Amino acid sequence: MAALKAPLMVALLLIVLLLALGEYLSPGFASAQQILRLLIVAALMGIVAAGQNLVILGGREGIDLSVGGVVSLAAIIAGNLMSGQDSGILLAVLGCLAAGALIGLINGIGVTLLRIPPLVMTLGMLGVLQGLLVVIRNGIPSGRAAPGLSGFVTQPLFLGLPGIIWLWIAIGLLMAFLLRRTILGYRIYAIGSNEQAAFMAGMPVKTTRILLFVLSGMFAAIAGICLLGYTGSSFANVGEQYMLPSIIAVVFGGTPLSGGKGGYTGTMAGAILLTVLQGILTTVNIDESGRQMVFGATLLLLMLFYGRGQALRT
Amino acid sequence: MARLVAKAVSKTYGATKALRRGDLEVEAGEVHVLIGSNGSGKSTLCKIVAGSVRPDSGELLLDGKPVTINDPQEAKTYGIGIFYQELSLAAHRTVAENILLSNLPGGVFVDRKQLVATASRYIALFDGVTGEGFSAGATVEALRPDQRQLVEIMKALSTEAPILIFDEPTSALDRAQVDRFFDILRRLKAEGRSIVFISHRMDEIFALGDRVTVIRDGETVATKRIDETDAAEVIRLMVGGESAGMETAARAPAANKAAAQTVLSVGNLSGVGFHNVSFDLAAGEILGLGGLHGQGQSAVLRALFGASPPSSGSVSLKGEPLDANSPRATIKRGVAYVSGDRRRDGVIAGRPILENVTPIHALKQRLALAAPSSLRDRAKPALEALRTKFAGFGHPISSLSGGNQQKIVIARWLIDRPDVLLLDDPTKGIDLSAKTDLFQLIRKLAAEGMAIVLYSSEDAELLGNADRILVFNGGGVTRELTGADRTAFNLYQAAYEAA
Amino acid sequence: EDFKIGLSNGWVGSEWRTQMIEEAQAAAAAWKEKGHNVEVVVQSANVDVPGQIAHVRNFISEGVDAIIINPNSPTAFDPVFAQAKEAGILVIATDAEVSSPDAMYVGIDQKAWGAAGAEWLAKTLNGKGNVVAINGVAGHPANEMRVAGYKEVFAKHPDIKIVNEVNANWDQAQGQQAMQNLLATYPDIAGVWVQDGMAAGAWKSIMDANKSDQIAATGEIRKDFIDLWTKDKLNSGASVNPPGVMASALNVAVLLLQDKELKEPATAGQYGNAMYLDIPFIDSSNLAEAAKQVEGKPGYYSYTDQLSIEEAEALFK
Amino acid sequence: MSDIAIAPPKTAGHGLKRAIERFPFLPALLILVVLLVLNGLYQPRSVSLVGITGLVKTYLALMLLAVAQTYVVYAGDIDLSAGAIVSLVNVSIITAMDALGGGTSAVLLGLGLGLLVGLACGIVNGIVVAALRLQAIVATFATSIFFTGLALYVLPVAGTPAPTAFWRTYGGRILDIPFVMYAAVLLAVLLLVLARTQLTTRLLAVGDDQQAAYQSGLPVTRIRITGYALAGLFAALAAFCITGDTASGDPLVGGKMTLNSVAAVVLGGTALAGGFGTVTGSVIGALIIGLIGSLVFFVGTPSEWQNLVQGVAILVALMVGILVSRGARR
Ligand SMILES: Nc1ncnc2c1ncn2[C@@H]1O[C@H](COP(=O)(O)OP(=O)(O)OP(=O)(O)O)[C@@H](O)[C@H]1O
Ligand SMILES: Nc1ncnc2c1ncn2[C@@H]1O[C@H](COP(=O)(O)OP(=O)(O)OP(=O)(O)O)[C@@H](O)[C@H]1O
Ligand SMILES: [Mg+2]
Ligand SMILES: [Mg+2]
Repeated sequence: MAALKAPLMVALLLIVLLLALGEYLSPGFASAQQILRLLIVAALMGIVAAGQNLVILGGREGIDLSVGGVVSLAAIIAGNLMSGQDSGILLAVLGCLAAGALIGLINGIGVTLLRIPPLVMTLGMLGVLQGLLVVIRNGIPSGRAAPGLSGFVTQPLFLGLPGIIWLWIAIGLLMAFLLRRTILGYRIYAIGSNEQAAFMAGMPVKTTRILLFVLSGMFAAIAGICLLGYTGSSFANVGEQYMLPSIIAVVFGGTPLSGGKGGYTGTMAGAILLTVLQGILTTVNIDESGRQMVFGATLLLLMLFYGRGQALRT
Repeated sequence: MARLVAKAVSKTYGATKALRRGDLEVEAGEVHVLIGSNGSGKSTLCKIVAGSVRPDSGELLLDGKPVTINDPQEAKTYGIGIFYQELSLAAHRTVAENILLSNLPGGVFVDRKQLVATASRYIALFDGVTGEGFSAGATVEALRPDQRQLVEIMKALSTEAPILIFDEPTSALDRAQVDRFFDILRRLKAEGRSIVFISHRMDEIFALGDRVTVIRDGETVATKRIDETDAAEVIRLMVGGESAGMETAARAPAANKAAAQTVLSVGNLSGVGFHNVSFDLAAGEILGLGGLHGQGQSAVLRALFGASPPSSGSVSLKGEPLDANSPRATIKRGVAYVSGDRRRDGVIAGRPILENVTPIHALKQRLALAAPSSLRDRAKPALEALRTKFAGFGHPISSLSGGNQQKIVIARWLIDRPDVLLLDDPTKGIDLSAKTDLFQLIRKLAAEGMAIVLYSSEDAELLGNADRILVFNGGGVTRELTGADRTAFNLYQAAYEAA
Repeated sequence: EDFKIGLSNGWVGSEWRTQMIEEAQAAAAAWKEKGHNVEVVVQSANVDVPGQIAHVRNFISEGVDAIIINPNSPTAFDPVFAQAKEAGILVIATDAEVSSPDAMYVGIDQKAWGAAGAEWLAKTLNGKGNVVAINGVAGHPANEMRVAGYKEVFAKHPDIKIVNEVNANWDQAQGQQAMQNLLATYPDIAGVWVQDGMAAGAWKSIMDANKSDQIAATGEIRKDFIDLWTKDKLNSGASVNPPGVMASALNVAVLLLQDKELKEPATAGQYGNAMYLDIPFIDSSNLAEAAKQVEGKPGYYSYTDQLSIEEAEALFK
Repeated sequence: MSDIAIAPPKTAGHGLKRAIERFPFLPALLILVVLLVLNGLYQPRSVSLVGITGLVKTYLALMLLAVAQTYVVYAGDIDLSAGAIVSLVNVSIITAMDALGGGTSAVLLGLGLGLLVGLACGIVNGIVVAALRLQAIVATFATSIFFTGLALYVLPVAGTPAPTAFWRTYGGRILDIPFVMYAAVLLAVLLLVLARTQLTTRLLAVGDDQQAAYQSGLPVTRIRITGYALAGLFAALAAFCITGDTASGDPLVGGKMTLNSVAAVVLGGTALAGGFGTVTGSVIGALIIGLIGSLVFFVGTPSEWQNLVQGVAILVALMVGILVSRGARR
């Protein structure tokens, strides 16, 4: 267990175990087709978790509770901007990214310049976004996913994998590159690990942190667009289910909530792990009360493998 | 029979042997000094005795009886009180609450009256030297570092334990505070208490101790009676075979370079903690900032660096005005700053050495991509110049010893040469050999034309290295010592003059 | 006569609720022609039960004549409704029944709603086959009544086997994910009983799995889905819980405020205070008609129905 | 290291600073007063005795839950399962009272059981977070799922009325004074008493610096578990109030209260990082959340804008509270 890459290995191992368990409990659960479908769902959560991951890495109790609201908002904006037409996709993507970036910017400014704790700022922002959704839904015509977008999310694109999987892989590579091979990546870890030292080394701490929130908003927006492609039509509050699970995915990926260490590769595994777990629970025929108890207890059990706090006595 | 005995105590953190074989014997009624280089394991040994670190092996005996101490609470019941080097205070609580934290008077409820009354007894011990704003009801957050250290001292004293451990209790105190503290310790000794005392200051050790135990590389190497040994022997024991080069720190400075061109010019600079500071600094000059601890020296350096921008006054660098509103801005102009508080200001803990050594280079060269191999090549010469010992660039900086961590932090400034180097007590908490390496390098850099401002809390470092010393008192410069005036006596006298 | 009526809605997570409020507001405006100024004041926000109790207390402070509420809980409002009644306020719940003897319920019978979908499914499957159910929020009263409705129906068909029941919290995406997981592990599903927006999600998964010709599943009533249903000729049937229920309740309320008396007092339902409205049903036979009603509306617009003023008047003496 | 020996400058606002240092909830109190005045301006009846009683009756549960959250936040932790505990206690006592016949003794036994359930949940949280050292945010989210499952198991669907004696008492009057007013006064006394305990000081010390507290000889793990246990007890009290006000069981009743309890704590001037704050502030924070909701309605906000206005108002209140108290403390 001493392997330094432990969280990633643990997550991968657990995924395999869970798939085997799923196949045992409900034959067919681990079929190639089903795994692919689970991956699509995991990709949606994983993309949200990418932004969440960055914000958490940046330290100072970084967390973004507004991602769920941004996902919903983006799905609605995208639906309206493309209204079922492939020709509208580009505009929709740009519009959503802009909206996500703007929300992230406001979060970032609140957190850095006004120094509101991230949990509070983004929780407040979530409330605002939920209100905004109601206003927007109230006067704007329907939004449907363009066929191109739906196809991108659900239909095989290349080597039998749908576009969203490739997009997720690309995001994974991009994140790995960002975090390991760019000065910005070094900087993210530095402010997450020791903000004061980063400041004294001339790093633009505030700008960087604002950028992290902006990126989180943008990743959530991308997830929102993809979610529209997945469901076909937008509806209120689609993103709600991503708020806390995206954080759990990050934790299961080996990034502690205190920031400064970890990475995105683990988070991808964490997102898959969580999705598989939810999938198994769906297919097992027990009462909802039982499902929730098992889910809660399993989450706790899995957390024992990850990022436990330091013992008081060393 | 010795009151406290630690026998062959050991402790390993991951791959680090923090303590290999710690032995310690403390009698009743003695001040027992524990000395050793940084990282030799002194604090670890103390924490094991105090229950906050779990030993891997070894034995503890109290009055001859073997005991197992499972946590600090238990240590207290065994009569062990401790001053922690890194303090153990709750910032938002009051001084009184902190002093008596684990032993609040009253039952279910806190007896406030009793609390203040009891705490005041310990505060009264330092009557007259606690400084402004220090009271039973003050929150620790609002106190200065030396005042916090006093609270931690009072907290240790309040245990009234027969065995008291003080792990570097004087590092932030001024002389008056130290004198008072030593009086108290002598009184406690006379009462028959056992006192373990740690300090890196040789003079304190010989002023106070009865016996000294030297610890090297996690191993106890000797215990001597103070009156039967001397500083040279202690240092020899501390460093083992390689005692050569220790004297270099005290070597006379290079010739005065006043004639050289002015690099940094500071006029009437004021800010939080200092006022109306003016000086000119020439290329190749080492300007010392002296005086009692906490008289504005650090504040000036941080202001010049842009970490806490000055409120008024002028600064010019090589003839151009310097707008010191952020480190980022001043770094780009060629200013460098090394803080002695590496854990707070320097080390990016948990990250690889490469990431720790390259940020300034990346900033100055406006790098966007991090190409590890080329970064490594850039960093190597700077690390070698400091004789940094490290296994590889990919290892986390926390895998290094404190002195080597500080070298990494310093090296980051040297990859691209700065014009002005601000040193803010850079050797705080690092051991003699690392100090020697560092001052050799500083003098070399000066010789090559770098302008250097050095603040040190150790007078010897100033006297041995600075071409000129500005003595600070109450936030302003009260004396300037040049040439033959740079004597310990003058420095001492100037520091104690009224502001 | 002029009346002030408070509308309380405790959840804004779906367009159905928005439409419900809008239709009620329109219904109030329609009373003008009849010579009554009906002013509506609305509180519509995501609140928990205490928050919605605050809605009612605010209405009492505001001095309304009647309160129409889509309640977040069936039982939690008993004390506060008693308080409202004390203040002389008429309380009508809609969409979800309440246990309070001081209120009446005007809306559909959720159990019958659930049963209707199940009846259709059983008929379509010729009384046999494996069925899965995708339900709303576990523990939510409307959900539990609907569940009771389908269970009762399926129990009458011994060859229909409910192989799994899951909860997807009335969330379209979760419905889609649940269906996807179920399809993977139960290859022989013949029928799906699913409610509201989750039906669109479930159907999306069924279609993605190319199983739309093998599976019959209940549907929903938003235009988006009705369009899809029409276009892909889905084997579906949908019970209608029209967003117009609140408008219906409002019309009943205005008549009651005029001191008119119901021909048949509201005594239906488990709490004996309900007046049930008809439950329209959409299947292939009347799909085109439904499609026509929602033509030109936004995609989230629900097929609707309400008691007109005249229809409501007919219920009174 | 900050070698600054200069005394803090004495400014005109010095008195205010000291006041806010001692009573960090002052900014929140100010916001509360402004909200009350505005509510009164737009709807005078909302600040009548009946109106205020209604406000207290409705939000006493949230106040108690905010208090519960505060004790956990004191120690630098957080409890995202607070609302789920409320639900679980609510259905437990309703089921128990119903099973025991609904008489006075059934009510009392039910309440006793409720306290035990709350306590047990709190201890579970404490063990999971403090003893097993899982990260509080995610661990208590996981326990909240577990507790909700348990609540659904105890009472699968909302219903089952509370004994009349119970809710009539809660909603009624004694000597012509509403019962909730007694409850509010009792709460105030309880909080005052608790503020003077060793436990409060210890929780705050742990929140300030856990390692330091441990090294000082405090039983940190036990203190944190006690904090969670206390939170569990207060969550149970919150559940009693909800049960009194709703007279029935509902396995989902508390779910949405969790985030509101966190918001109330922050509104009240308590630092989420731990070590600093007051329970009084949290109580005020809970009332602020309630009053914002009412005010949005009383000023006549169109229904579709109500959520947005409310969201913005709460965000602004959070910001103002934090900025004012920080501005004053430096
Ligand atoms: N936080 C830490 N975590 C893990 N290992 C550590 C940590 N700090 C130090 N070490 C290990 O302890 C060893 C000794 O470090 P220490 O600072 O005590 O050395 P030192 O003897 O004082 O050397 P120096 O001359 O650099 O001061 C290091 O080599 C390092 O491997
Ligand atoms: N918690 C820890 N984790 C890892 N390594 C540690 C830890 N604490 C101490 N060490 C390492 O153990 C060694 C001994 O440290 P210790 O603090 O006992 O030294 P010290 O003699 O007190 O040094 P100093 O004079 O700098 O205070 C050092 O190498 C240190 O880095
Ligand atoms: Mg030490
Ligand atoms: Mg060291």
